[in-house]
Amino acid sequence: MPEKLGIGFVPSPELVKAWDTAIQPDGRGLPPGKGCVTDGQRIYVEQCQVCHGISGKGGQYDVLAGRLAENLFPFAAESGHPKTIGNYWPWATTLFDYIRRSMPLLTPGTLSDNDVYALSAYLLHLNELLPESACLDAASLPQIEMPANKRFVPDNRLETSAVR
Amino acid sequence: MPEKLGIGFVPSPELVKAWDTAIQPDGRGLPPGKGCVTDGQRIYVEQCQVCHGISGKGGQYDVLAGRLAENLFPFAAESGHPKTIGNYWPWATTLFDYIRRSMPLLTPGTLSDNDVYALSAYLLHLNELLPESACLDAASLPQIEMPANKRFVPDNRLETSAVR
Amino acid sequence: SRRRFLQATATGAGVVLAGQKATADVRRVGPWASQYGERSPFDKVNRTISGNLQHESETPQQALSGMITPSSLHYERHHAGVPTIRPEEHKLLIHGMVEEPKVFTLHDLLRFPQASRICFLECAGNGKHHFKSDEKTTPQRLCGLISQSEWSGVSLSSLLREVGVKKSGSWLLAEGSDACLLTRSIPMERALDDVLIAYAQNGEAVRPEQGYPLRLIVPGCEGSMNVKWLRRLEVSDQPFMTREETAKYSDPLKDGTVRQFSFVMDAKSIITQPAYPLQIEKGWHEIRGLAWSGRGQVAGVEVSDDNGSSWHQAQLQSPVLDKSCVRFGLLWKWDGKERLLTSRVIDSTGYTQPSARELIAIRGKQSLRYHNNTMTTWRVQSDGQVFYQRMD
Amino acid sequence: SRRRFLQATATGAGVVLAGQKATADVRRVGPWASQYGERSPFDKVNRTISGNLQHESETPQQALSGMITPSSLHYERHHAGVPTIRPEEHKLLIHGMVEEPKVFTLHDLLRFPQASRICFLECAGNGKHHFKSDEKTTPQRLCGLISQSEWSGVSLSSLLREVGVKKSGSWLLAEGSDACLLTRSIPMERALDDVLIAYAQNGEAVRPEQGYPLRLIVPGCEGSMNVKWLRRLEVSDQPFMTREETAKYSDPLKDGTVRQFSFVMDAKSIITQPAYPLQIEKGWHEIRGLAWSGRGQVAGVEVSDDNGSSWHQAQLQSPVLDKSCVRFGLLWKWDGKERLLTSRVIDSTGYTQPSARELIAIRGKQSLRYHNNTMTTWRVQSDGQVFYQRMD
Ligand code: HEC
Ligand code: HEC
Ligand SMILES: [Ca+2]
Ligand SMILES: [Ca+2]
Ligand SMILES: [Ca+2]
Ligand SMILES: [Ca+2]
Ligand SMILES: [Ca+2]
Ligand SMILES: [Ca+2]
Ligand SMILES: [Co+2]
Ligand SMILES: [Co+2]
Repeated sequence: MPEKLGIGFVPSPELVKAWDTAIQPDGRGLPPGKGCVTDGQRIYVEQCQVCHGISGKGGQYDVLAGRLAENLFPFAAESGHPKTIGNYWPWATTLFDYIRRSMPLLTPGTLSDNDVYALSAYLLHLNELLPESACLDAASLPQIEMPANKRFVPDNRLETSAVR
Repeated sequence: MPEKLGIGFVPSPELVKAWDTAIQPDGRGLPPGKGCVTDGQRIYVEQCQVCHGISGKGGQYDVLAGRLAENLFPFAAESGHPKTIGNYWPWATTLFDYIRRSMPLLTPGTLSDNDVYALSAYLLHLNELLPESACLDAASLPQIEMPANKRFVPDNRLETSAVR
Repeated sequence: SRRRFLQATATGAGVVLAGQKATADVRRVGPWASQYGERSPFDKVNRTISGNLQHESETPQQALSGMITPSSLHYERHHAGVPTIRPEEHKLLIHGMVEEPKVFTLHDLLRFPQASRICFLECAGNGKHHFKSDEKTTPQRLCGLISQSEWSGVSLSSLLREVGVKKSGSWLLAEGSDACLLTRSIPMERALDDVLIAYAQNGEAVRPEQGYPLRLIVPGCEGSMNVKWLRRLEVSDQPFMTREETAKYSDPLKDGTVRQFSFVMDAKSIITQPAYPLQIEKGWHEIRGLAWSGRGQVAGVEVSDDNGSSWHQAQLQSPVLDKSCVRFGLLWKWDGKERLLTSRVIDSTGYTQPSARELIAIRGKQSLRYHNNTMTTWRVQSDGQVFYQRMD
Repeated sequence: SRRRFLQATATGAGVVLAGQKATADVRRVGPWASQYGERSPFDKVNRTISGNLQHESETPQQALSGMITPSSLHYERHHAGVPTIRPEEHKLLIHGMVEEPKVFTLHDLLRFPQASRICFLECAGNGKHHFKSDEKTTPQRLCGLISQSEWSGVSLSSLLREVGVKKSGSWLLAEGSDACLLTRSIPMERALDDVLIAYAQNGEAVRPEQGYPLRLIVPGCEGSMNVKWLRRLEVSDQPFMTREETAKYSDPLKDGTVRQFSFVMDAKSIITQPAYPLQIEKGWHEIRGLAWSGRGQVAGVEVSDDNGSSWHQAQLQSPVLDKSCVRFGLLWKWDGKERLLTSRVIDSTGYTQPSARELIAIRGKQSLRYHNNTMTTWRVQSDGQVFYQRMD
């Protein structure tokens, strides 16, 4: 088989730009723009609360807010503790990436990048990770230290045939 | 695995009798009854001719009658020679068995055993294998010598990897 | 198609610049889960119905991939149409030269050990259009009467043990419950080997046109041996000489004999792509096709682009199974010159697929109405159009 | 059912004495061939739809045979429903840390060498109902999120060679074109191994709910890695930490860590028959079920009818393939006493499926919302009724 078959086309720069939207944990991919907690709260109440509840709790779908004491991480053994952004998510960049690509559930793609910064800021605020006065942009979002980050470890099962 | 699992039922004699209708080349399976060429002609004209043509030729479906000279058997190489009962079928019992189970095409199962004897006799007559006065029953049908019978040989391909 | 692609990009096709207001990129959720899925409305690949009674349908080989044929596209050959059978009323009777005749319901059969195997079924008449077709003929038409499924059910040998075959029992009659009560004789040696009473096809119940609820599966053997809507097996001491093994499916030979019970399907292969009606562009392509043998396993497939002067070993997709179809492929660069593409298969017994001329010389052209396993050739014209090339 | 059988015979059911007038035995021909077949109207086996958005459907394991799941019954898990995609508009973009980004149409992909493989797909959440279900629970509910198809398409490695992955490229992002643009990261080592870009499922085009027209197939890895409606692959030097590999599909462990990228599905098996809601009679049965491992091949399956005190080696149907489901069976005589039936699989790496108690002790019960591969137990009561027996 030759190195290359010469099948397929070089994509237009427009196509790559339109689709190249994934955000990486170091912040690569984050767009220009900015959004603040207070704007985020307004958008959240309008567009998200119906599914995720007041202040990110008690909605029909995923619980988004809630912290636990620093040394509490009961998710393996006990039930009744929802995993939230504040107590379980390892990276803040995931929040921007996921909201922009997937939310609101029925009309993803309707939020502007500023809206997404604002919603990310508000949800981080609800999780006690940002003050009410905070704003976020491409520089500041990746800086946020997520409480659960240190807990994430790569898969270690395949090193052995024992059950892990 | 044990010899028998004891699954399934012994069939009722009625079921076996109703289904045990296949005819073997030595005549086993042939039912009581009798039918003659002249009756067969009448039934054929009524029920078969529409598909197989007058006297078993020229219909829309399979050609049933026609002989070739004794030493002519051109079916491998030449086209235009229909295979008929008289020139190709090796056993007369097949005729009874097939007509009773499968014909007439749209209403198989409507013929009486006497009808089937009669139709077999008529088709053999059309193929110059029975005189017009003949009748057939379980004893006489298997006696008929079919011209092509001697030509049939078992598969010999699998003895070799050569193409045969 | 570069042009079409650029157009699609220019006119949007759901794609916009990721700007500050991305509202044009709204994506709406689709329907959620369903009970029994259907194919895409854009997938129009179908069987072609043929025969003066519409009694056959051909599998669209050129549009399929891998080795499993979707059950909905498995070829059909009927002698009296498709019966409607209520599964709770269906019975299988085994009788004749046995110690104890038995009748089995579907419920009974499910209690026996289940066996499954992937194998092809091929109509003895697959290939009957070879010498009658013009250049505008597709793989589907030339070779649409072969398909492959995973069949699951009970080993016939398990059931024969249950009834106890008498010493004299050397042949078996299989009877369907379609309107014509189709019958075929099977040698006992074969019946005790790898024959299945299948109640499932590709995981679910056998499809109606394939014999629902029970089909006899005789791997590697011509389609009509694989009796559909199976209701009865009768053990005897001789073959029954049914119409389908005397008047039909037998092979008149040039020496004036008729070969009978030639039900094992010889090895065959066909290139399914490129083939009529494709038009190809210059450059790299995979020549792909199907190969199988009723005698055993596919050992290798060779492809020629110069009418058989030189042959190139094709890749076989895996797994390669006994009496099972395999998809082969050969990466090939088309230079824009006229080419004659052919494939030939060699099986695990050493049998090599013959050319049309070779088999005609051995058997006679009219004999090949059944059991025509000759090579198929495609002509790639210099404009890239591909046509069927008769070689008789 | 002996009674039902005798009744059916008595009332005729199309059967009459073969007398001189057999007119009651008239059999009418059925419909002839069709373009795209459907299953029998008497076959009512369906997926069960579940989830508060109806975003899942479960494969009816107890009603299926062999190892291929019919495409219409392949389990579903959607995050934004099933998009409607016109095949001629669909494109696959490969970009990022590559020498030359490329976009491929379906027509382009068909020119590459085709690869096919039979492998299972299993949702990481298969088994999430184990510890919440009562005794009236079916195999479909407990284990309906695994199915198996033959997938055909292009090796991802062929496409990556075409674009030229840069030295720094160590991870790959795969993105779907459903409304939520679902994304997952895949290590480059794995991407270059046995990953397929599938355009076909069981021979025909991938089904809409399975990703029509393109699905990424990562054999042995959790369902959501096998990105449906695939439109984009981006090469990078680190994982993207998408929501589906951080907030979801990760495993919190008892030591306070979270195991991430645990996408290889550990070995699992389940008895699918006898199971709730069957009632069995005394005598011989085949205990049947499914076994698989994302780590490699199934090496063996053992079955116990006494709650794990003794184990019996089950038969495996063939072929047994890498990262592929296999149906197992054990012939078993039920004596009318209460029995606890369990199965466990051992794979080619030596990994043995754990009991519920064992895995709970190692990982914690709440962790097993994902990646619960524990054994399943069925209780056969003395009246023959079979119930699910929770073992946590
Ligand atoms: C109509 C219902 C609905 C609306 C409106 C909605 N969401 Fe969601 N959201 C969901 C559902 C359902 C999920 C889980 C989806 C899945 O798992 O695929 C979800 C998941 C999420 C998650 C991930 C939670 C986790 O733990 O993984 C975030 C973050 C989120 N939504 C934020 C938002 C924001 C911000 C908005 C408003 C801009 C919003 N959602 C509007 C239904 C909704
Ligand atoms: C409506 C059309 C139709 C009618 C009526 C009909 N046939 Fe046929 N017959 C056919 C067809 C079609 C076939 C071929 C069936 C097949 O190959 O499965 C056939 C096949 C046969 C054959 C086998 C021919 C061969 O060479 O293999 C015989 C014998 C036969 N018919 C006899 C009869 C008799 C006797 C009757 C009347 C009692 C009859 N047919 C009525 C359509 C008909
Ligand atoms: Ca990027
Ligand atoms: Ca949550
Ligand atoms: Ca008999
Ligand atoms: Ca004829
Ligand atoms: Ca092309
Ligand atoms: Ca039972
Ligand atoms: Co060459
Ligand atoms: Co025991």
